[in-house]
This record gives sequence, C-alpha cells and structure tokens, in this order.
Amino acid sequence: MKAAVIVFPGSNCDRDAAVTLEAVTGVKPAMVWHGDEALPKVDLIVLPGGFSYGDYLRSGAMAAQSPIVRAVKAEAERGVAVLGICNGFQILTETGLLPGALMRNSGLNFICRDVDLTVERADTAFTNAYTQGERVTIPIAHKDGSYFADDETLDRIEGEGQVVFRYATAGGGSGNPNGSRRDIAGLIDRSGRIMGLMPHPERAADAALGGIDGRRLFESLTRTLN
Amino acid sequence: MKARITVTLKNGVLDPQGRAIANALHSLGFGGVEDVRQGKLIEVELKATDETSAKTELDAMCRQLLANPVIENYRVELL
Amino acid sequence: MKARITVTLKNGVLDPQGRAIANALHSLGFGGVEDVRQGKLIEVELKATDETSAKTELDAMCRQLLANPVIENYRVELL
Amino acid sequence: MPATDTSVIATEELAAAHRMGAEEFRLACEKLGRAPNLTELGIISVMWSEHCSYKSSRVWLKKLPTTGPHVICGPGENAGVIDIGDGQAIIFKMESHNHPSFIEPYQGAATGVGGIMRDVFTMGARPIALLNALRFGEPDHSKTRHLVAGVVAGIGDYGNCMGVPTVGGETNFDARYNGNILVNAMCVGLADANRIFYSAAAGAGNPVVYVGSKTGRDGIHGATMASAEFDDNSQEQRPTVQVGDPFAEKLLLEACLELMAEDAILAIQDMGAAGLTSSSVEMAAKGGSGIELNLDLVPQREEGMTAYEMMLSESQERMLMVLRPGSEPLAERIFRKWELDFAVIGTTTDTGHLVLRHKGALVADLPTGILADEAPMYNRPIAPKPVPAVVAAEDVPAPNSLGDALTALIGSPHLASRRWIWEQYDHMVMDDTVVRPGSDAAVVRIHGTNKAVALTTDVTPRYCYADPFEGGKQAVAETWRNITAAGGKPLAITDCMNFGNPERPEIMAEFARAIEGMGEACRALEYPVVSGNVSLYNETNGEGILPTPAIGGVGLIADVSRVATVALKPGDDVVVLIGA
Ligand SMILES: Nc1ncnc2c1ncn2[C@@H]1O[C@H](COP(=O)(O)OP(=O)(O)O)[C@@H](O)[C@H]1O
Repeated sequence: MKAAVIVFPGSNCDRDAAVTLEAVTGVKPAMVWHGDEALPKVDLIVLPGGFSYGDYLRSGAMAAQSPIVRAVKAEAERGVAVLGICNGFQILTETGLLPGALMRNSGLNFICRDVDLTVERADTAFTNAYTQGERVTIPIAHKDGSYFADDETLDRIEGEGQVVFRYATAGGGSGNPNGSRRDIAGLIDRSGRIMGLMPHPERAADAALGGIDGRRLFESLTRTLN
Repeated sequence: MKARITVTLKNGVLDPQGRAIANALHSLGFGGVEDVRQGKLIEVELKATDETSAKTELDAMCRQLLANPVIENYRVELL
Repeated sequence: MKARITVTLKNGVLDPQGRAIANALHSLGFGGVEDVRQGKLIEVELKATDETSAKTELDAMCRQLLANPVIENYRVELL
Repeated sequence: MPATDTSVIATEELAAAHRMGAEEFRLACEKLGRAPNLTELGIISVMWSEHCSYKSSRVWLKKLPTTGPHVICGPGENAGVIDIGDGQAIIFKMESHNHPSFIEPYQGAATGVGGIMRDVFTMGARPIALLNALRFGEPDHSKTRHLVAGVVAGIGDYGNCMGVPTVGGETNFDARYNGNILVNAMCVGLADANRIFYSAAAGAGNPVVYVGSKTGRDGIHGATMASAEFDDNSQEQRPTVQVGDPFAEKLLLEACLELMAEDAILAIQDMGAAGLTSSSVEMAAKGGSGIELNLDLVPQREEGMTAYEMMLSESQERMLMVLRPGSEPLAERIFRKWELDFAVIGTTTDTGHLVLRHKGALVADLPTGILADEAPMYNRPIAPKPVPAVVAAEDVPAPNSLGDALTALIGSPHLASRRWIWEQYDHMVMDDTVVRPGSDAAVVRIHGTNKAVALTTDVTPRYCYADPFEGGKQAVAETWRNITAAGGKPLAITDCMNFGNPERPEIMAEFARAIEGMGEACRALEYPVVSGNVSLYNETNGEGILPTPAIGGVGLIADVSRVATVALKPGDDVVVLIGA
C-alpha cells in the first residue's frame, strides 16, 4: 500500500503518522507539502493531526479551502481512501466530505488522554482487523472534538452505518470526553472510502508507548488496499 | 469601507463557552444573568466603495469561510 | 433585557487570528480585504429591567471577567 | 514616545523613568563620555536591567559548577548543551515569565513557552519536550482560580500547537505567591553534536538578517518591567503584554531548522525580552565585532514606529541571524516558503559599536562593551537570617488516625492529583513519550533509537525558606533522585532562580545561600549546571515570594525498555524502603 501524508505548515502529527505507516506497511509514505500542486499516485491519503494553518478561525476551516485539499477531494472522488485523524477529521467535516462539525469540547479545555472506544463497524476498509463491538483504547488530544450534527443528520448517519467508533460510556468505559453527540468518535462516508476520527491511532501503535490498539487500523488499510 | 460580521451559534447548538461564562458571572455575584451566548466578531476593512458589491462580497466570505453553516449563523453590517 | 458585548483587541496588539483570516480570504480570491481584526461577541440575557443599572452591571462584568483591559477594549450595547 | 527621540538628550529624570538610578545614569554618561540620547538611554537601561545584565546575581552564579565530561556548552549561550553519545546532543534551559503571567495569565504563560522554545531551537535543536514549574497563591485566594486556568491554558495552547509534548512539571500553592505567581518553563531539544549554533557574530561585513514576525509596539519596557517590583498601581499602569502566535513560531522553527541544515548561518540569536537590542548587542559583544543596522528595513507591523520603539519592542516569534555572505537568497527562499518575514537589516563591522540608522539619521552609536561586559555588577550585601532549629521527629505528635491523616494528605492542594493540568497538555505528540506525566520523571525516547532522556523539575520552596542552603541542595538532589528512580543517569541541570528584591540583604542572602547549596549538591553528584535564568524582584508591596530556585534535571536512559515507573505492578511485589 502506498500512502501520502499531507503536511500543512501547522501539522504536527505528520511524522507520527508517517512513522506508523512505515512500521506497519514497510513502505515510506510520500510527504506532500500543502503548497504542492498535485498528489502522487497513492492508495491512501492521510490528513494528519495538528493545527493546519494555525486553526485560528475554526479548526480545519482554512485547510478545507486550501488547494491541496481540493486535490485530495478530487482523488477521493476517484476512489482513493482518505483518513483524517484529529485535525484531519476537522478538515473533512469542514470540507463537507463528512457530515457534521467538530466544536469546542464541552469542558472547554484541551484534553490529552487515553480513551476507550467501541468499534461499531469492523467491516470497513479502515477497521476490518478489529471485531465488531470490540473495546479498544486509543489516545485523544484535542480542544475541538465535540461532534455535532442535528438530529435528522444523526439519525441518517446512524441509519446508514456511518458511525465507526464511539466513545465507550457503558460498562466501565472511560466515557464521552468532549460532549460529542451520540458519543461519536469516528465516522465514515457513504462510499466507505473516507474516514475521520478524533482519537490518534498512530499514537497507539508502538508497545513502548503503552498500547497498540491503534495499529490495527493501519493493518486493516494495508490488508484492504494492497 | 468597514464591515462588522458577527457569527453566532444556531439555536439548538450547545454553547459550552457561553455556559461557562454564565457560571463564572454567577459565582462573581452577578445573579441577574439569565443566559449567555458567545459568538465571534470579525471586523473587515474593505477596499470596495460600493455598498451593494461590498455586501455581496462579504456574504460570499461568510458562506465560504467565516461561518460554518452546520452550526453557525452570521450577520453582516456595513459601518 | 438583552445586551450585546463586543470585546476587541486594543490597537497595536498583535491579532494572529485576524491576520490568519485576512490571509485566508486573500488566498480565496477576496483581494479587496485590507485588514481583519477578530474579537469576541458575548450576548447576555439579564433579569434587570432598568437600563442604567443594567449598564452599570454589564460594565462591571466586563471589567471583572469578560475583557482583560491590558490587551482588550469592550463595548456594551443594550438591545 | 516623541518622534524626535534622538534629539532628546537623556537626563536623570528620564533615566529614572526607565528605572535607572542616578548612580547608574552617571556611570553610563561617564563610560560614554556624553549623555545618551533617548534611544540610547532606552537601550542602555534595558541592557543594564537586572533581567539582561544579571547585575545582582552574576557574582554568585559564578560559583556554580558548570563543567563536566559531557558538557558541550555551559551557561552563557541561549541554552546549555550536553553530549548524550552517538553524535547527539541535548540542548535545554528553563526560563521564567512571572510578571507577564500575573498580568495576563494566558498570553504571559504562552509567550513564556514560546520564548524558551526559541532559546533551544536557535541553537540548532528540535524541541522534544517541555516542562513547567508553577507557583500560585492560596487555592481560595480570589485571583488564583483565574490565574491557574489562564496559565495552564496558555502553556497548553502554545506547546500543543507547536507539536512539542509537555511532559512534566510541578505545581505549588502558597499565600506568599498571592501577588506574584511563578511561571517557569523548560524546553529540551535534540541536536547533532557537531551542528550546534552559537550567537557570537565574529567578523566584519557579514549580513545581519531579521526573520520571523513583524515588529510592533508590543511590551515596550517589558524587560525593565520584569526587573521591577509590583505595587498596587502596576495593575492600573497596564503595561502592554505581548500576544503570542504559536503558529508563527511553528513556522519559524521549521524554517530555522531547514536553514540550519545548510551551511549558511554564522551566528543566530532569538529576540527575547528587549528584542532587537539584546540580540544585536549580545551577538556583537560575544563576537568581538560591531553591528550596524538600518532600522528602515525592519519589518514593521505598525506605522510610524520610532527607533526607540523598534529597539525596545518585545514582539514575539522573531530571530536575528548573521549569515555567510552570499547565502541570503537561499535563506530568503526558505523563510518565504514558510511565509515569514525576511530582511537583511544590517552588517557586522569591526568597530565594536552598535550603530543604528533610521530615516537617514544616525540615531544611536554605542560601544557594545558598555552594554554587555561592562554593565554594572553588584556584590549586594547579604544578611542571612538564623536557620531554625531542626524539629525532632519525636516532638511531632502522631496523628490520631492514620486513615484520616492519609485522607487529609491526599485531599490537600499540595498533594492532590495534577491530572487536570497535564491533560490539557498534549504530552504524547511526537510519539516518543515513554513515561507520561504522573511519575517521578517523564521519559522521552530519542526518536529512532533505543535511548531516552528522563526529565523532571523540582524545588520545595518552604524548605528553601527555612534554610536556603539546605533547600537549594535538596532541590538539586530531588531532581537527581527523580531521574534515578526512572532508571536514568542524571547528567546536568538548568535552574530558574525566583526570588524577591535583591536590594534587601535578607533576600540576597536567600539567593546566595541557595546557590551555595545547589553548588554543593552539584559537585557531590557530578551534576553540573549548564543553563539557567534569574528572576528577582518578585515582590508586591514589600512582601516577597518564598525563595524558589526551581531545578530542571536531565538524565540519560541507555535502554528505554528498562525504565521504571511509580505504578505498582500486579503480582506479589515486595515493597522496600531504602535511603537514610
Ligand atoms: N504544571 C505541571 N505540568 C505538567 N505536569 C505537572 C505539572 N505539575 C505537576 N505535574 C506532574 O504531576 C506529577 C506529580 O507532581 P509532583 O507532585 O510535583 O511530583 P513529585 O513530588 O513526585 O515530584 C509529576 O509527574 C509532574 O510531572
């Protein structure tokens, strides 16, 4: 699987994503500078975490309007898989590639900690190495991660099975950290090719750092896209 | 020409910032505060001199960038 | 009674938000934008019915919590 | 300030307005052979302020051990540098941003983090970890809540946006900090040992280059403010504090590291407090050269700025560099790529003078020696207060109930969990945080290797108040123990000396004795001081803070799989108590 990681001037999890991709796939991903005109031919595009253009207006708002993201959209339309992590998820909602919006955490503060997630869909290109209903632990690190969509939209995306990860609130789960509606932590689009999530799977892919539950997300992609 | 754009959360969208401000005001003793909503104020200085074209331009800015229609409303005033 | 409070950065205080918005608007093709300053909008719903006491109270809120006079100015309007 | 700031010749009154005493003003005129003009006075007063000159502390700081087999660069540069083997170096320093954080907690703390990061990446290191040592007033003091929330959010937002993990620190509360909080930030960076960048601008005819954000009228007088006591009026004075722009700093970091990979930079210095003044003077003075600047070329954010304002501005996210002649186009291309300002604003000279031109006029001409090495230095009187007798353990009544005592301890603000704080910091970004906050020392892996560094900050101010010598010694030893407990070999420390008014002999004595205690511990442990910072005049209405020599320690872990953490592990572990 060949992947590209988009590097905005304020990205800061681009290296983390690249390291994990290389560790899992054995192939160094292409690092694509936001000012570049075109994307190389790849199977997967990763929009990494960070603060794309400083995120001053709304997280991801300015990146959503950038030329490189227009190119990403075009690739996505051609069927290339797109994974948005944290800021990448914010960008995907701002572009409209994924529904809803990510708002300020309900507690207002930035939160960095491990959270428990329930895998809602284990039949997607991004999650087929997990099992349905499984509980996994992956860190979050964000200030604007409270997922919002109106009831009608929520019903629709639930109905269409677009919710892939939920914060685990029941049975000793660590709970909903940010006030996301319906505990939504990660979403996939209708085509099944575009996914965004607030937790950072690339931070849970190396046993030395305390957990490897995120690794299987990249393994799923490798399996599907190879 | 100067314009003032205000971006506010739509009704029904939870506003944790506004709520936190209301709580803080209460604990400072401002018991008369019933509700607080926080929004953004964006002041734009424009080259344009024609009101109608300025309005159209400002409106386009809001739709494309300054407000997120999923959660926000906006209002444009020329000063 | 409803009030609208706007909090803006004092002149000369760096406004990275405003600058970033201006840059983004330029790259979206809004070349006519000369300057952008970002501020906060705080809408307060008050029990008070008397204008003067409401103003005094709102002013106190601004000084004590809503604005930091080191870097910000504020303006109170009753609606 | 009047636009005609060069035609105004300084007087004793003007000097006093710059917080410069009559004695020092006379000395300045004598050394200069004339009275300075207003711009020159501004420059002299800033360079001679406590903050820049260390005039009260220098005689004592000299007593600290600063060398060792693994020390590459000790105090005197932007940060200290130690060797961690395999051609790699760790560059680190701690710095205070106390006064600005009291006035505007969010921005004050944020710009403190920005400043310390610039100190580290100026020397060629990529920052890999941040820590912060915080002291606030009593938990129920009316200001404390607001200050804690603002400071923590400011530190978090800046470090989080930069993508550098904030992995540790300490937080204390005490009434003695009610009017003077302490915000000390530490940054640790990683560099190639053979690619360290220094600030000495030797040689004439080299281009002096300004990069980063534009200059505005931010925090003019900040450096002198940071050396002055507060009184009840200072809150009314409303000095301008700087606003930070972490995104601009992230760009500056990446651009600097990109240029540092080329053979273009001869010297580089960040513009911290006293921005253009201290950076240009220090570069020239260290290099034994001179510097001539054309202020018309300085990128400016506001209109009509005077030479005085430009030289004293504390706008953030700026650097001054001296480039190898001919490399300007390469450097410019890199800084433009990162959408930063870039301007050649002058050249180095062989005159030993700082010469400034603005709008065609010569606006300042000062020998750099006067501003740097020849700045006043004081051996202030000290009057140690008697050290209280040691309390015998037998004399302390045993608690009625051990359970209640434990609950009281756990519930006290001094020992309560700090999780609320560190969760607001991205402590995992860069994917190398092996031991997260909450343990004795944080452990950060050296990227791509099996090595790691163990990092901690410690001091117990009430010990230092009771006995500054023992307290200073203890603070050093505690960092050593915390690093050791994580499995690391302690290598070196940085310090942040926060004290009250040094003109009071009992305060000066606290400072002096703390230094002596620290020195003794450092020598006994072969654990040198490689960088540090002094913050004096932490007083309000004559009441000083507790003496607070915060120590930041760095240790090396050769094999990251062998770290130890505080958590009890499941199983039949045996608990052993060791030590004296
Ligand atoms: N301001 C802070 N920022 C980050 N971490 C902090 C801060 N204050 C405390 N911590 C973390 O909380 C833990 C407990 O702190 P402290 O009580 O000072 O520990 P100790 O007494 O064991 O040195 C440590 O891991 C420390 O790094």
